[in-house]
Amino acid sequence: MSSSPDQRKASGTAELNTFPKLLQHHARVRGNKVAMREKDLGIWQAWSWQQVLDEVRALACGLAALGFKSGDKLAIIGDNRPALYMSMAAAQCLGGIPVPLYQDSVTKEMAFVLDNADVHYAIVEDQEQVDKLLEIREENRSIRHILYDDPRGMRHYDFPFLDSIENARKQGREYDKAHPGFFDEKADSVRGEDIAIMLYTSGTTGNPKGVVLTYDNVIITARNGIIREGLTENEEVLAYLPMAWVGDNLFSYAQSYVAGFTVNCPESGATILTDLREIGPTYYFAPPRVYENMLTQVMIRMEDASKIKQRLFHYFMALAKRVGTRILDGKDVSLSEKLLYQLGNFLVFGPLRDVLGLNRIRLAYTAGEAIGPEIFDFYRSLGINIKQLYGQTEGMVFICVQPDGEVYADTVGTPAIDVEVKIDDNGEVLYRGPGVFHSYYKNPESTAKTKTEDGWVYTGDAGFFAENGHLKIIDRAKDVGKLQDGTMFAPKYIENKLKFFSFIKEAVAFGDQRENTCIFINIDLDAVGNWAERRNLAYSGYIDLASQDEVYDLVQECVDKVNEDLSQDPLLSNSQIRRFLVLHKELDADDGELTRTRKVRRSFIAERYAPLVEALYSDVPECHIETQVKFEDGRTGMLSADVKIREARQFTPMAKAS
Amino acid sequence: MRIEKEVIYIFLATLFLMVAIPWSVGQLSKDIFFEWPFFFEVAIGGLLAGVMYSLVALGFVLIFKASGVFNFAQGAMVLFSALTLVGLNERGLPMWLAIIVTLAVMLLLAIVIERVVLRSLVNQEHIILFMATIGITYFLDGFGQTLWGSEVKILDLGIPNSPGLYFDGRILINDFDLVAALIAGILVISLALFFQYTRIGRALRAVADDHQAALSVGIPLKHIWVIVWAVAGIVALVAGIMWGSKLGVQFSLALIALKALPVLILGGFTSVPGAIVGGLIIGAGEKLAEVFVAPLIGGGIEDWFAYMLALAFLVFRPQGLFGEKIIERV
Amino acid sequence: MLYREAGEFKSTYRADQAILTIRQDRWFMWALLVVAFLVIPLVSSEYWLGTIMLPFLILALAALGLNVLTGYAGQLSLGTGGFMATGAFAAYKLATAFPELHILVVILMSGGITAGVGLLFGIPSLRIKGFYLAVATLASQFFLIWMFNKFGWFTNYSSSGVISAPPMSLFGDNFVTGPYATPEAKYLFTLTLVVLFALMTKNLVRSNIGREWMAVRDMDIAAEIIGIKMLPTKLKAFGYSSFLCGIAGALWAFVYTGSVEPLAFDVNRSFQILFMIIIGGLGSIMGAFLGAAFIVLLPIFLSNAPHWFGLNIAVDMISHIEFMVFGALIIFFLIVEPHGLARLWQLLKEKLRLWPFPY
Amino acid sequence: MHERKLGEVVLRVEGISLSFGAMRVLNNISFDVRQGEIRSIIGPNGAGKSSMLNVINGVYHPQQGTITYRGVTRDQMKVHHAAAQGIARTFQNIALFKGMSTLDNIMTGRNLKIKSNMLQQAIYWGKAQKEEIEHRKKVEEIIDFLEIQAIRKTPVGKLPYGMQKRVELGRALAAEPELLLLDEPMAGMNVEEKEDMCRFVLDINDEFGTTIVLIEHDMGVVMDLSDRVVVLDYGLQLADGPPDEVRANQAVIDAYLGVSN
Repeated sequence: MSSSPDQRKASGTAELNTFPKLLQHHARVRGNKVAMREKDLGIWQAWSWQQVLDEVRALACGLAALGFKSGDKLAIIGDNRPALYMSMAAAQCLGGIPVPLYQDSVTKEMAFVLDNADVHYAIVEDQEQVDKLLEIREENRSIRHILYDDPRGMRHYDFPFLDSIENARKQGREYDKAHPGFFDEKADSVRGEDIAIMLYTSGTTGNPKGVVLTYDNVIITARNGIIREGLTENEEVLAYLPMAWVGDNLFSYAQSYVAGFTVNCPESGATILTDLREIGPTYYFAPPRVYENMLTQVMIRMEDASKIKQRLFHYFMALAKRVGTRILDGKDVSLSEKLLYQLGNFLVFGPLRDVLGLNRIRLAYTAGEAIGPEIFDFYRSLGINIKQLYGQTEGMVFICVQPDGEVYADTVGTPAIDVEVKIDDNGEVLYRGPGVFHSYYKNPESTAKTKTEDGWVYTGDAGFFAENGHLKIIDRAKDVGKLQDGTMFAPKYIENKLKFFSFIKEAVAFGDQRENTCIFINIDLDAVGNWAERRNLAYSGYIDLASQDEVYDLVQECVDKVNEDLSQDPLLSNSQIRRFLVLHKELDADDGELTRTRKVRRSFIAERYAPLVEALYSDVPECHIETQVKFEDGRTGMLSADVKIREARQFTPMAKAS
Repeated sequence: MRIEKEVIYIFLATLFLMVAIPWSVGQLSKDIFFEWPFFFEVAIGGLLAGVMYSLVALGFVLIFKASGVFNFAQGAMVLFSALTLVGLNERGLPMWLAIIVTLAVMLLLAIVIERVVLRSLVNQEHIILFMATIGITYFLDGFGQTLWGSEVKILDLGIPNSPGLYFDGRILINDFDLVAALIAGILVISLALFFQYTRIGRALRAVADDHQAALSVGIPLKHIWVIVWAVAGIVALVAGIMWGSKLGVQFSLALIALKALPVLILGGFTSVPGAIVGGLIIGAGEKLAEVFVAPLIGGGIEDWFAYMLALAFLVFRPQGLFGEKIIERV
Repeated sequence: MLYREAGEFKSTYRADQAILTIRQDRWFMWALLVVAFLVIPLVSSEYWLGTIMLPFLILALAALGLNVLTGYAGQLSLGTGGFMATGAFAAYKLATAFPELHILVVILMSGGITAGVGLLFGIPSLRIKGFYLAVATLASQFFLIWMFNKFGWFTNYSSSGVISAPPMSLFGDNFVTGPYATPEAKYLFTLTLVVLFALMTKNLVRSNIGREWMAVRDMDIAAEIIGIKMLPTKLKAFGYSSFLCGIAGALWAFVYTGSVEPLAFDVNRSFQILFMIIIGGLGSIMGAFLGAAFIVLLPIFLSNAPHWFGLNIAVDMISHIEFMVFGALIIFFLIVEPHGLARLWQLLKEKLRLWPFPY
Repeated sequence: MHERKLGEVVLRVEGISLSFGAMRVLNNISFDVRQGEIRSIIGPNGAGKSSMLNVINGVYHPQQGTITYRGVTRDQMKVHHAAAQGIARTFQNIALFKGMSTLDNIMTGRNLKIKSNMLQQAIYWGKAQKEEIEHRKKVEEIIDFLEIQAIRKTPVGKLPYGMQKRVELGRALAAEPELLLLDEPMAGMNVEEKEDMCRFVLDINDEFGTTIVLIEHDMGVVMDLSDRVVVLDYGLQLADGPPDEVRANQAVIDAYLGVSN
C-alpha cells in the first residue's frame, strides 16, 4: 500500500492508541457532539462525548471502589445499551478487560465463558440476566459483583454483591473526589499492546474460545477501515447486533471511538425497523439474512400494491437492474438512461430507500455468509452502496473488503489495508496483519494451531483469488472434498448458489469421492405454492407439490443456471450437477436433518436417504422411499413416496487455457 | 303499558301550569284578555293543531324505532309528497289517482333510500346516519322543487275551511282543523294498532331492540327498512295533504318537520304514545303561550316556544316523557 | 413519494409533540402561508378576495368552532347560525355604543359575549345527549334569531332590522370595515385572525382539554371514571366553540358584508356550517378549511357550470339543483368517507409516506 | 412469592345491596381491602362482580350499605370522588377512547394532574407545554413498563384485543392510583398474554405498592395472584379469605360444581 495523506495523518495521531485516550480526546475536541443515542421513553436520549466521559469516569471509579483492578475481567451481558458500551470503556480505563457475552445464551453456555475467562465482575442489562448469573453463582462463586442497568423487578433482590449501575456511579463520583487523579493516571497508563477485549467465538464444535485482542489490534484495524472508506465523525450507526459479536464491537464501539461518530441504540427488539428508519444510518452493517428478509418484505408488500404501482415498480426496477449498479460504480451510462434513472430515483428508488430507512447510507457492509447475487444487486441498483467484506474475530473483522467501484456479488474483495492474504496448497486462506489476535485465552494449543510463528492465521476457509485479484471464498476448508477425478468439490458453495433462488429452500450436495455432483432439493412451499396458485396448479400439500412435473421444470431451470455458472469457473466446472431430485419431505431439525441453526447435516441425510442417493448415482428415473417422520405432536409415522429424478443440463467449461 | 309515577306527576304539573299561567297573566296584566270560554277555545285549537304535530312526529318515531335512524328528512318527505300530489293533480290526474300515484312514489322513495343510503351506511354510527338524512332532506327539497316548481300551490280537498261555533256558540273552532285532527287521529290510532297487533308490526318493534331477534321473526332487515320508510312516507303524505290544504303547498311545509322535533324530545324518540301526548302538549302549550304570554314579550314566539317547552321537560326527563331510560353499562 | 423521513428522529419531547413533525409537512405549511399572505393578495382580483376568499375564511372559522364542539367533543349542534348572529349583534352594539373601542377589542369581546351565550345553552348538555341535544341546540338557534328580530334595541331601532358596521381601522387609516376598507386589507385582517385562531384551536386539541373532549366524545362514562368532569369539559367546548362562531359572525357582519340582518344567520346557515365539517372531516382542523372551501366554491361552480356548457338555467332552478347536489354530495361523502376530505387528505399523505408500498 | 404483610384497611364495604328495578344484583355484601394487597372477587357469570366494582367507584349507587374509603364513610361513592381520591379501574369490555392513539389514551389518564388552564393550553407556551412534556415523560415510563413502545402512536382501534387491554391498564396507571380495580384483565387472552398480564399486575403491586382489587374468571390465576379472595354467587357472598381457605370452602365448591353442571 502506498502511503496516502490519510495514513500519514493516522500515524500522526498514533498516541491515541487506546480507548481511554480516544475517549478523553473526543471529550476535549468535540465534547458537545453527540456520541451515543438511545431510544428510550419515546425519544432519542443523547450523550455527548463529554457526558460519556463523565459517566465512564464515574462508573470506572465505582468499579475501582468495588475492588476492580487492572487485568480484571468484566462480563457485559445485555442488549445494545449505552450503559453497557460505557461499561466496556470503564473497564478499559482501569486496565481491565471487558468480556461481552451473548445475551440470549442459556445459563450453561454463560457459565462456561464466565468460568473460562476468570470473570469476577459483571455488568448486565436487567433482571433476566441477573437471574441467570444468580443461578450460575450457586455453583460458581467466583463472580464477586454484579451491576445491573434496569432496576425493574429488582426491588426484592437483596444481595450484598448486587447493585445498580446508577449506585455504582454515585459511589464512583465520591471515590473520584476522594482519590483525585486516580482515574486519569489509570486511564493514561493503558498501553497499545495491552489487552483491550476478549470476544468468545461460538465455535461450531466444542466450547467457545476466548479471542484475546489488544488495543493495537482493535484500534489500528478500526482506523484502517475508516481511512479506506473515508468515514468521518458525522456518521450515524445503529447498534443492533449482539455486543458479544466482533462486528458490533468494531462498528459500534471501536470505529466510533476512533472516528468520533454517533452510535444509536434501538428501543427494543420489536422496534428495530422503526428505529432504523428514524435514525437513517449513514454507515450500516447487516448479515445477509437481514437484507434478504428486507427484500422479501419489499416484494410481499409490493404484491398488494395497485397494478399501476406494480408496473411502475417493476419497470424502474428493471431499469435499475440494467444501469443502477453501473451508475453506482461510476461506469458509463447513456444520458437518456441516466435521466430515466433519476426519474426512477424520484418515483421509486428514493421512496423505497426512505421507507426502508436506508436513504442516508453512504456505506453498508455485509459479511458472515454468502449473499445472494439477486439480493446484493437489488440494493446496489437502488443506489445503496452495499459491499461485502470478509473477516474473522481472530483478525478483528477486516481481512478483505470490496473496493469502491469493484463490487461483485461473488467475491469478498481485496485485502484490507496492511493485511496480507495467501492461499496454501490445500486451498485454505491465510492472512497476516495488524488485527491478528494475541491468543486464545488460556488455550496455547489452539493458538498454535491457528496462528503460525510469523503471524499467519489459518481461516479454516477454502478460497482462491479470481483473475481480478479479488478473493473468492468457497466453503469451510474441512467441508471441501474432491471428486473422483481429483477436482475440487465445494458442497456448500453449490448449495448456496441453489438457495439463492427463492423457489429453493434447502439443497444438499453429494459428490465427495464420487464421480460427479448430485443434489437433493427442498422447494420453498410459500414461494412455489404462490407460483403454483398463479398458474392454477392444484396441489394438496408439500409432497404433492414437490412431485409435480411443472415444479421439476421450475427447479431444473434453477439447477441449469447454477451449472452454467459453475462452468464459468475453471476450478469448479467439473462439479456441475449431474442429476437432482426434489425431496418428498421438508428437511426438519426435529428429525435431525438440520441443526438448530438450520444448517444441513449432510452425512446424516446421506445415511437416512441412502436409497435415494444410490438412485441418484444410478440411472433409474424414479425411486421409492419410506421415511419415518416425527409429527408436531410428537407422534411418529411413516411417509412413503416415489421420488422422480432428473438429469441436469451440462455446460462446456470456459476455456481452461487462460 | 306501565306508566311511571314521575311521568304522571310531570303531566299533571304541565296541565296545571297550562291553566295557571294564562289565568294569572290575565289577572296581572291589563293587556291580556282572559276568559274561560276563550281559554278553552285557544286550548282546543292548540290541541287540534297538536294532532297534526303528532302526525309528523309519528313518522320520526316509526323510523327511529325500527332502524335507530333519526330521520331529519321527515319534513322534506311531507313537502315532497304534497308537491308530487299537487303537481300530478295540476297536470290533470284526478285527485284519487294522484293520491295513489303519490303513494307509489313514496314507496319507490323508500326503496331507493334503503338501497342507496341505508344499506351503504348500515354499520355506521347513528350520528352519521342522522347526517345522511339531512342530506336526504336537501336532496328531496331540491328535487321536489326542481320537478314541480317552487311557487305556492293550492291544494283543495273540499274540506270546509270555515269557523264553526260550538258549546252554545261560546267556543269558536275551525271545522278544517276538526276534520284534519279526526283524520290524523284515525291514522295515529290505526298505526298504533298496526304496531301492536300485526306480525310485521311486531317485527318492526323487535328490530329496534335487537336486529338478531328481528331476523328470527323471518323478515329480512332490508324489507323492514323499506316498510318503515314507506309507512313514514304515507304518514308524510297525509300530513302533507292536511298542512298543504291549510297553508298551501310550498317550501315552508318542510319546516313543519322542525316543529315535530320538540314533540319528539318531549314525548321520547321511541314512543308512539309519546308522539301523541307530546304533540298535544306542544300544540296546546304553544297556542296558549302565543295568545296569553307572547304579547307581553313582543309576539312571534311560535318559532322557538315549542323548543323551549321541550327543553324544560328534558331537564326533568332527559329521555323524554315516554322514552326508554338509558342505563349506562360498563 | 415526496417524503424523505429517514434520519428525522426526535431527541426531545418538544420536537416529538410539535404540530407538524415531518420536515416536508413544515415546508408545505410555510409555503401555504406564504401563498396565503403574499401571493393571493398580489394576484387575486377584487372579486376573488371580496366574494370568495373572505366568506371562505370566515365560514372556515365558524366551521372550526363547530368542529370543536361536534367533531372533537362529540356534541352535535344545530345552533351555529344563532351564535354567529350573537357575535354579529354583539359587535354592532359594542361598536356603536363605544365608538372608541378598537376593532380587535370589539371582535374579541363579541366572541366573549357569544361564548357566554353558548355556555348558557350548553348547560342542558349535562343531562341530555345525542339527538336530544341536537334538537335543544335548534331551540337556541330559533330563540336567538327571534330575539334579534324582535327587539329593536339590538339593531339600535333600525326600521329595516339591518345593522351596518361603522368604518373602523386597524391603525391610522388602514380601514378594515366600512366603505374605505380595501379588499386586501379586509382579507389580510381576516386571514391573520383565522390563522391565529386555527393555531390556537390546534393547540387546544393537542393539549389536555382536547384529549378530555375526545374522551367525552369517544366514551363519556369511561371519561368520567378516569376523573374528567362532564359539565366543565362540555361547557368549555360550548364556550370555545361559540367564541369562534361569535367572532366569525362579527367578521361576517363587519368585514365581509358590512351590513346584515338576522336572517343571514338562520337555520340554513347552521346546516351550511354543519355540512362543512361533515364534508371537511369531523374532528380535524384541516377539515374545517377543506369543508369551507368546498361549500363556498361548489355553488359558484354550479351557477357557472351551465354557462360553460352553453346552457341557460333559471336562477331559482339553479338554487334547487344546488340543494339536490348538496344533499347528494352529503350522502356520497358519508358513504364513501364518513370522515370527510381531511381523512382523504390524510390517506393521501399516508400513501405518499409509504410509497411505493400500499401499507 | 415472598411473604407479605397486609397493611391497614383502605376500603371497607358493608352490607351493600344493589338492585335494578326488581332485580337484586348484590345482596348484603361486606368485605375489606387492605393496603398493598391483591384482593380478588370471583364468582360465576352474573354473580355481581362487575356490579361490585361499579359500586366501589361510584358508577352504581347501592340502595343499602356503606362504603368506607380512607376513613370516610359514605352511603355511596360518586364517580368523580373515586377518581379524585386515587381509585382507577379497567373494564371488562374495553372502554378505550377509540379515536385516539395509545399515547393520548394514557395521557388522558393523567387529566386530573394537569393544572394549566385553557388559555395557557391554547397558547401552548410556558406552563402548558412544560406540563405536556412532564406528563409525557411519566406516560412514557408507563409505556416502557407495559412494554408497548411499538404501538405508542397507533390509534387504539387498530390494536389487537390483548394490546388494547394493556393500553387500558396503562390509562388506569397514568392516574398513579392508590387503589386499582381490574375487571377481568385477562379475559379473552391467550396463555402468553395472560402470563404477561399476571406479571404486570404483580409488578404494579410490587413496584408502585398499588392496592389491587381484581375480578377474574381464571381460578388458577386468581389463586396465584391474590392475597385474599371474596366469592360471590348470584349477588350473595359465599366466602372470604386467603386462597387456600376459599378453595377448601364447601359452599364455594358447591357453587363451582353447580356451574360446571
